[in-house]
Amino acid sequence: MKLFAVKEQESRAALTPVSAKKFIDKGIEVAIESGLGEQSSFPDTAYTQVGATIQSREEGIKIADIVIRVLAPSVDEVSLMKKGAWHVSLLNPWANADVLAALAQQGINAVSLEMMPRTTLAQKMDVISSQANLAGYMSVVKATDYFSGILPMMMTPAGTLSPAKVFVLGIGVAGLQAIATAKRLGARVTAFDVREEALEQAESLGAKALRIDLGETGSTDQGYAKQLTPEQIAKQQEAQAAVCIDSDIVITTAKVFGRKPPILIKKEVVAQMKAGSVIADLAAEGGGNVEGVVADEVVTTENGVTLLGYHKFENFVSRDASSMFASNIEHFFNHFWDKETSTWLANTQIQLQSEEQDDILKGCLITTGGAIVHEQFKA
Amino acid sequence: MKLFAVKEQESRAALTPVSAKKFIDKGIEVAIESGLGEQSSFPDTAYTQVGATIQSREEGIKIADIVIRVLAPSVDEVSLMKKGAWHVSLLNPWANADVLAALAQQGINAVSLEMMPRTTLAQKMDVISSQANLAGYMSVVKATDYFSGILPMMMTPAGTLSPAKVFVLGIGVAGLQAIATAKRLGARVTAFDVREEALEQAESLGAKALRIDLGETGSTDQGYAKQLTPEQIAKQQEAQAAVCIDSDIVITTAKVFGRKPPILIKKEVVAQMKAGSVIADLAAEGGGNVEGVVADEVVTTENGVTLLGYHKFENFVSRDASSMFASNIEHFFNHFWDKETSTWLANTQIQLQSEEQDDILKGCLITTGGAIVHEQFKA
Amino acid sequence: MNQWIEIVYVVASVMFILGIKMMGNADTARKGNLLSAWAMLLAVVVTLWNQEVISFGWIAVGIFIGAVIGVVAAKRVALTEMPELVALFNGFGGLASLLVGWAEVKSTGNLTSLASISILLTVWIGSVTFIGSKVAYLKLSGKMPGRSIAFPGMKWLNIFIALAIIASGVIWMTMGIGIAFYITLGLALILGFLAVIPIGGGDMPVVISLLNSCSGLAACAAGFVIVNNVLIVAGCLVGTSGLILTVIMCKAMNRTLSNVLFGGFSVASSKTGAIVEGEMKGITPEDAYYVLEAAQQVVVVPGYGMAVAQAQHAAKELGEILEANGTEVRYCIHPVAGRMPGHMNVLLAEADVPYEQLHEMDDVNPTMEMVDVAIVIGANDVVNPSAADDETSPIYGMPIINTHEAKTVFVLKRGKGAGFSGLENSLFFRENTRMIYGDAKATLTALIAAFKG
Amino acid sequence: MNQWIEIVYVVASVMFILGIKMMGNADTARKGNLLSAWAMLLAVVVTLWNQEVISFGWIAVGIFIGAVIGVVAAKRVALTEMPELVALFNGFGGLASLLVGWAEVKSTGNLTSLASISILLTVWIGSVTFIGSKVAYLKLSGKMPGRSIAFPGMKWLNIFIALAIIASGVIWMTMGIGIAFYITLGLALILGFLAVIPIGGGDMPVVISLLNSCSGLAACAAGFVIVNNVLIVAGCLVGTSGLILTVIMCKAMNRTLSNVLFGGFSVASSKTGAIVEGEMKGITPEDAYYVLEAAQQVVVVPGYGMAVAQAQHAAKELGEILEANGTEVRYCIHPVAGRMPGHMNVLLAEADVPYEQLHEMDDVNPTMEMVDVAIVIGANDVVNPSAADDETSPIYGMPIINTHEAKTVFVLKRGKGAGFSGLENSLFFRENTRMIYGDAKATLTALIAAFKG
Amino acid sequence: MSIYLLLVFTLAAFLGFELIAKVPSQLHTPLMSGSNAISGITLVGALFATGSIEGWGGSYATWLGLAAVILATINVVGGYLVTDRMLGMFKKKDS
Amino acid sequence: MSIYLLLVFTLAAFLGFELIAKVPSQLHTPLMSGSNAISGITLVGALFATGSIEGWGGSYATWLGLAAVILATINVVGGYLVTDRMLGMFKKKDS
Ligand SMILES: NC(=O)c1ccc[n+]([C@@H]2O[C@H](COP(=O)([O-])OP(=O)(O)OC[C@H]3O[C@@H](n4cnc5c(N)ncnc54)[C@H](OP(=O)(O)O)[C@@H]3O)[C@@H](O)[C@H]2O)c1
Ligand SMILES: NC(=O)c1ccc[n+]([C@@H]2O[C@H](COP(=O)([O-])OP(=O)(O)OC[C@H]3O[C@@H](n4cnc5c(N)ncnc54)[C@H](OP(=O)(O)O)[C@@H]3O)[C@@H](O)[C@H]2O)c1
Ligand SMILES: NC(=O)c1ccc[n+]([C@@H]2O[C@H](COP(=O)([O-])OP(=O)(O)OC[C@H]3O[C@@H](n4cnc5c(N)ncnc54)[C@H](O)[C@@H]3O)[C@@H](O)[C@H]2O)c1
Ligand SMILES: NC(=O)c1ccc[n+]([C@@H]2O[C@H](COP(=O)([O-])OP(=O)(O)OC[C@H]3O[C@@H](n4cnc5c(N)ncnc54)[C@H](O)[C@@H]3O)[C@@H](O)[C@H]2O)c1
Repeated sequence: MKLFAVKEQESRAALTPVSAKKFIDKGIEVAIESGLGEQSSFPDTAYTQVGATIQSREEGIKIADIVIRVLAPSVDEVSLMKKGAWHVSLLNPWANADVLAALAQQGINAVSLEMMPRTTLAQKMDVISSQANLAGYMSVVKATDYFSGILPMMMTPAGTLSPAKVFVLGIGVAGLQAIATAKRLGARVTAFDVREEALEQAESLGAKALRIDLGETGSTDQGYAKQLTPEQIAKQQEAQAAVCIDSDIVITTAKVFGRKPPILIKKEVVAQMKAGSVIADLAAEGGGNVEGVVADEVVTTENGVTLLGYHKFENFVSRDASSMFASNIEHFFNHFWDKETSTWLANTQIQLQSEEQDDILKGCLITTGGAIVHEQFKA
Repeated sequence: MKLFAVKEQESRAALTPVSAKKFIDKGIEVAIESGLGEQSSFPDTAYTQVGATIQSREEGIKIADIVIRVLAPSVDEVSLMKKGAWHVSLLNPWANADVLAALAQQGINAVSLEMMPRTTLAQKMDVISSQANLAGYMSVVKATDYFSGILPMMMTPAGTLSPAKVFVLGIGVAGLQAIATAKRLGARVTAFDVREEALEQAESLGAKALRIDLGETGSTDQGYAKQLTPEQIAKQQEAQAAVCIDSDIVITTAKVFGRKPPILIKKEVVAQMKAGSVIADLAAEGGGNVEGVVADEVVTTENGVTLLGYHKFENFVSRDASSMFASNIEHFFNHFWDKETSTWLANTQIQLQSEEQDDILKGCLITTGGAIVHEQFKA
Repeated sequence: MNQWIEIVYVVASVMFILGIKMMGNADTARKGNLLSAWAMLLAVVVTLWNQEVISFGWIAVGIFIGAVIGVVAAKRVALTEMPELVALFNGFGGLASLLVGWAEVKSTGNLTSLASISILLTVWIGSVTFIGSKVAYLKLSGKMPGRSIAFPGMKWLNIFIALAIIASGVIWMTMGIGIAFYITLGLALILGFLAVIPIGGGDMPVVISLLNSCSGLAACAAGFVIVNNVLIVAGCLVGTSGLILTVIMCKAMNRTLSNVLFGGFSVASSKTGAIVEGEMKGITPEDAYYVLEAAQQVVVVPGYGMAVAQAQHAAKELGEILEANGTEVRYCIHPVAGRMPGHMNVLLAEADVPYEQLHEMDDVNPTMEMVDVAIVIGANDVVNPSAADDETSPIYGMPIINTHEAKTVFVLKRGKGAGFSGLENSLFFRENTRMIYGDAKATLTALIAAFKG
Repeated sequence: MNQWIEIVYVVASVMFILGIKMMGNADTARKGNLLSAWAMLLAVVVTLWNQEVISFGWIAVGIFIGAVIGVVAAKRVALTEMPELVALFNGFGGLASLLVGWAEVKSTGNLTSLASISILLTVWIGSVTFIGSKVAYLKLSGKMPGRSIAFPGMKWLNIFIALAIIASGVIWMTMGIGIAFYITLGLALILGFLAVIPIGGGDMPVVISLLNSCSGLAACAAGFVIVNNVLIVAGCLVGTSGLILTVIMCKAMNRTLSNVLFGGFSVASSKTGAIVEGEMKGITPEDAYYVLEAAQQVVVVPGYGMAVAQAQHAAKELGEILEANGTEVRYCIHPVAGRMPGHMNVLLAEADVPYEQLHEMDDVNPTMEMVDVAIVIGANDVVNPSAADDETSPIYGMPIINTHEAKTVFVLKRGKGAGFSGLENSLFFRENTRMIYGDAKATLTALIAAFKG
Repeated sequence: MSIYLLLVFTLAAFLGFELIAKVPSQLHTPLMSGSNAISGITLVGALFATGSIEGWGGSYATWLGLAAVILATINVVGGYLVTDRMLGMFKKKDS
Repeated sequence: MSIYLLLVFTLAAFLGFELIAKVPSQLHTPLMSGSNAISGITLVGALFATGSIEGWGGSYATWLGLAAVILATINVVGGYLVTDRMLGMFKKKDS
């Protein structure tokens, strides 16, 4: 069995020397595109040392039984693949209908990692979680860097600096890690989420939870948040605005699965914030939770507020982000690995009736046998 | 009495609205150069609101009894000043002989803030300490930002990330704050200093102290470190090299008062460090503790180590740095302020015999009565 | 003259009191033992001055023989055999009391009813102590099988014998029929035997402690027989403090006294091995303290509940106290514990738990059977054995921390709340699991308080 | 018949024991008091069955009068006057014992020597208790000046009277001269008066507690007089537990018993006011506990020593315990404490001390006189009063935290080490300062242990 | 006989010492007051003194006894009531 | 008389309960062993039984007493020695 890891246009890699070795130890032939780990502190030599070979992208894709990478492939790349081969990566399936079609057409078994079910068992394969975690950490580091003051309290001979106030909006995995990191640095953290249990989770990290009575809300059975009604949003924004204006650093993380993220902070609110304060928007990619944020850019408003719209905060810690991503993929692979026979059972799994299929595979398999099979994306 | 604050070519200001108000409340006329606090999140309006006026630089310097600023003035600016006026700022007296001469010639009472004695009593006027403190904090934030991994330990479904290893060289004020900040972020911190008591201080913040037997060392009676012998340096560097190579982030802070900072980390050592690791050199301005560091630049070595040579890390937290700087100057002023008569006694103080003079003034007054009076800089 | 003897007895009693008190503290224990030895010497010597004691020949012989045997046995015994030696000595003490009572019967013609009752108690308690200790000795030294020996109907037989003992005692007392005395004595011996054989070897230390308490009571009863204060005081002190000690020892084994004493019967009657599903058994922090105090190896498993309770500082403190007590403490962190990756790390780092004490699941699991106590602080899913043994469970296949393999598991949670995945947790129903209900922080604080008490 | 009375006495004694034990715990105190009241009723009622008690008329009258007065006084008294009422009651108890002893002298012709000694003890202790309590009552209620009243030579006078008391007692006992009995009684009353008047009003609670212990002993002595167990047991229990309580109360005031009792004399003889330089006075964590336990307001002042000892977690925990005990705790941080700006903030944040509890020097200093205890944890220069009052000091003019103005200061440090600036610290020599030597973390842990004990 | 009294005294003394360990400071006054009431046990002695002579007539000893009964009763009744009041307030304050 | 014995017994029982509070688990065995030695106080009783008849001759009771003396002495002497040995080791282990 042959595995090929494609070099990405961004700083993360889907395979690290450590995970490569684990595949190789199972008897898999591993090949990588040259420069795969360059930006995440893993030189090619580190891979070859553990027994991986270097191949051109084209060649690698052609002969591989499993292609792994971080982002979705191009349609051209899909067309190079063997029929019946596996493709494991993030696919952004809501935006990449053409790629899904190509994958189906080519007869590829394509796994979309963002569709990984949010169950306890699947957690070790869940890249959305593992990357959001790092993004949450890094959002605070970046905001701290841009902030014109310090986070911790200091009672010094030259006067007392009060702790910075940090406001975290959206307490998913990223929000939690943002809370933890800001707390560590000594900030006073307030957090908000529409889900009641998320507020408790914020408190479990020592943050103050902002409780706004919004009436009925909820999350999908996958653990992702539902979209709110307009009235709810208005009510929520009013309460948030007050906290925002009082804060030095604001972190927003509210993505809604497969849709445009809600606007949580309006221009007017940003305009009332103090000079030198910072907003990091982790949803900037999809349009942002903050009005005025520009994806992948750092903008400073007239009143001196810095808006961080980085696409993927996790890319700033590329080494660890890659390690986690690669480890998630490896766990996914292991899930179907039969130790006794040293065979990969995923191929047999997909032959099964839907009811008998593994829940995890059912959740994230998009195309197989020449068709799009995932409920959500079936045409 | 008139006080004028000059806008600097850097992001800090020597006067903040808060400190301006305190001067004004004492009956001092305060004027500022327009844009004084622009880069440290204090707009001009904030100053005028508390009663300060805006004046051009030239005009302001001409009429002021006290000129305050962050850095040394130019010779031209000195020539504008009133005879007998005070000039309070950092002067970098070792490098600015011409400015000292000009100050003396013009008959200015020039105070060099870097010469503030390191006594308990003078601590609230000590800008070197207050700024080093912020620099130490910021050096860790910057290094964390550039580091390709995360600092804290995380045991996650996708594997365990061990805590990053941080090595702090030179445990002065900046080094201590760097230790504290890195510890807060969850790193494992090792620290080294030639002074034994500094090692105990590092331990008091939870760091591991690297103890190398160097024989006789010491510090001047002012609390600054003495220069080491060549053998001592060799021995020390050997032991440090091992720790450096093992570290993810290295912070060096060893300045020696008035001299070129010692080289603590050689090129060969940097070359052996891991890709993705970061060195922040707080002594870069004077030449650096690390070979290869470029003042005010970020360079990445061939083996992927990032060297941060920022001139002044504290400038990244300009708001708080300015607040502290201004507060230090204000405390200096208050030290000579007689509440009952509402007069400033510094002018009477300088008339006194050396023995009777205030220790603090004696320590930091460089020129007065048309001559350079400070022992260290007398021609 | 006799007045002074009595005063010396009072002094000896005080010394015994102080001696026992001192023996409860590690720093003074040895001195306390010495003090009580001096008290004994004093009591014995002064007794020889008593006018009733008129001949010293046999006494000298007896003391000589006893002392030689005692010294030799005590000096020779190997470290590992000390417990059985103590059992043996204890049996001798019980037998001696029995004999004193018996001798009183023989030497005194007309017994008051108080004396008669006292004699009966002395004989009964003495017999049980003697035989019980003897059996304990045999079991411990391996001369008799250590396992529980029992047969159906044993319980009823015991009850019958107990009634018979009382009956024959009453007959002897009221009607003065001599043979009844020997019958009651014999039956008491048999009862002592039957009471101890069903108890397993592992529980013997507790049994010895209880028998020790009994031998104290026997001495006390003998004191009533010969109307002697020092016997009453010293015997009674040993009787009650021994009882307390027995209870404490039971607690340290996470057992109750009745469980130890009568557990053997039930095992004998219902042989249906492995426990599958039971009930959740609660325990108080105070009782849990005794178990922890005696533990050599402890593993702490934190979970989301620790975070909710913000109990990390308390957890760290308990860990420190245990370490100071000589226990090895490890924190075992499950990768999905909490609600975000690294949740537990953040908290434990905040509480300053040393990096070296944090362990991954895979390091700890293989050693779990050696662990005396696993303390599960607000974790649930990550210690759910269904993940390992119940194929129908939605988390089947997830590696868990095998706390259920530890000798004892303490689970700290507020109530019967489920974990994130909403599953019932079979760990909570296991035989070796004890629930400590309440907010984790409050519970830990109570445990710490128990240690510092 | 009498046998059963004695048994009831034993039961009553047991109830007293349990009652006192329960009164030592806040949860059971009220029940304990009730239990002991029942015991008293039992003892009194059963006494009336005694064959020696043959006439009930006067008894009924006496009990009626006493009960009415007692009920009315207890119901009417204002909250603030309770302590003096207790003193008054206590005096009555002492007087009653005295009278019992006296009555025995009158009613019994031939006294055994034990009885005589017991009577003398009853009379002596009873007199001192009575008069002492009376004086305490008068002082507390303001009917007599609360301050210490003393005159030179008082000590010698007291010693002389004490000897005279013993002498006259011995004369009465050995020669049976009736007048000597009244002399010894009268002298005892005088001595009681002289012993209590030099004690200041603030120390009265301790004195009352001690006198309470005495009245117990008086009752106990009366028990020896009339050979009655329940008097001996109950009286002795009150005597000893009251003594312990007195010692505890002294500790809570950071005083010793002899200091309270005899302090008055020395003040009278040496009137050289304000203490300038004294000695550094150590205190154990256990004794410090009693003071902290009774404190309403505590300020914690951390310094570099806390950092060195890494005692921040322990400091936080002590704070929490104090708060749980109803004490208000504030942390006061001096701007230059530690070795870097914000050193204390880093540590206290690590230990999770809430932001709201951190105070700046300027906020705390004005309220310092209201503070019961200032705990200085490894700080030195920042609490050195020389900065405020010694112009020659190199740190003269630096604002400090005015811990020396607090009622009591505890300084936690390892030894006599100086601070950063190398200066001697006059705080350590002040009258209201106590040093708790040892590593700050160990000391704090010991304090915490004392609380949890 | 007297030896028994001594022994009883000794044991009771030890018990007294052991019983009171660490009493919270709020309980100091109630405990003192409560044990003060117990010390009124001398009432039992007073009963003997008063009741040992028949009828209403009374000797010197009876009068002493009567005074003792009155005083001891005040101590007992008042003592228990005051203690109970104190402890009652204490409860309220806490909850 | 018997009442006194009862009272003494009761007080001693309470004392016994109060004395042993929280004993560290390492001390369980020594404490048990040490108090076992104390229970050999029955030796005093045995002395009475053995020594109450003059000379070397002996009644039934004397023989019983003699046996009791031997056994109780073993218990006392052996008990104290073993306890001391245990506590001695304990010390060493600790330091
Ligand atoms: N790590 C992650 O990234 C992540 C993210 C999302 C979800 N998850 C999931 O979360 C679960 C983690 O497992 P876990 O064992 O840590 O937690 P858990 O299974 O959720 O169990 C937490 C337990 O703590 C108890 N508890 C709550 N508050 C408490 C308090 N104040 N004091 C004492 N006990 C308290 C609860 O029982 P009572 O209510 O009876 O007290 C509950 O049974 C896994 O299923 C995992 O998949 C993990
Ligand atoms: N904050 C800053 O930025 C900064 C920077 C440099 C210097 N300073 C100077 O440092 C001083 C700070 O004052 P401070 O009151 O915090 O500290 P300090 O005056 O230096 O006193 C510290 C005290 O802690 C005690 N100590 C040390 N280790 C201990 C331990 N393990 N357990 C208990 N006690 C211990 C020492 O006494 P023993 O040895 O007897 O135990 C010593 O007296 C000021 O003079 C200030 O000017 C401050
Ligand atoms: N079962 C598992 O093992 C597992 C693994 C990972 C995550 N999860 C759970 O899944 C959930 C979602 O995590 P995520 O990080 O992917 O979330 P996400 O990225 O989908 O959303 C981030 C957060 O934003 C919140 N949000 C959405 N709209 C908002 C609005 N208008 N205002 C404020 N907040 C808003 C959401 O409630 C969510 O908490 C969490 O509860 C997490 O604990 C479970
Ligand atoms: N009295 C006061 O209140 C006060 C105020 C501020 C600072 N201080 C003290 O002054 C001292 C110096 O502080 P600073 O921050 O200005 O120091 P600095 O900037 O002069 O030097 C930084 C540190 O580098 C160390 N160093 C020098 N050469 C070195 C070498 N070759 N290798 C390793 N380390 C080397 C020095 O010992 C010093 O600790 C500290 O002890 C500080 O606590 C005292």
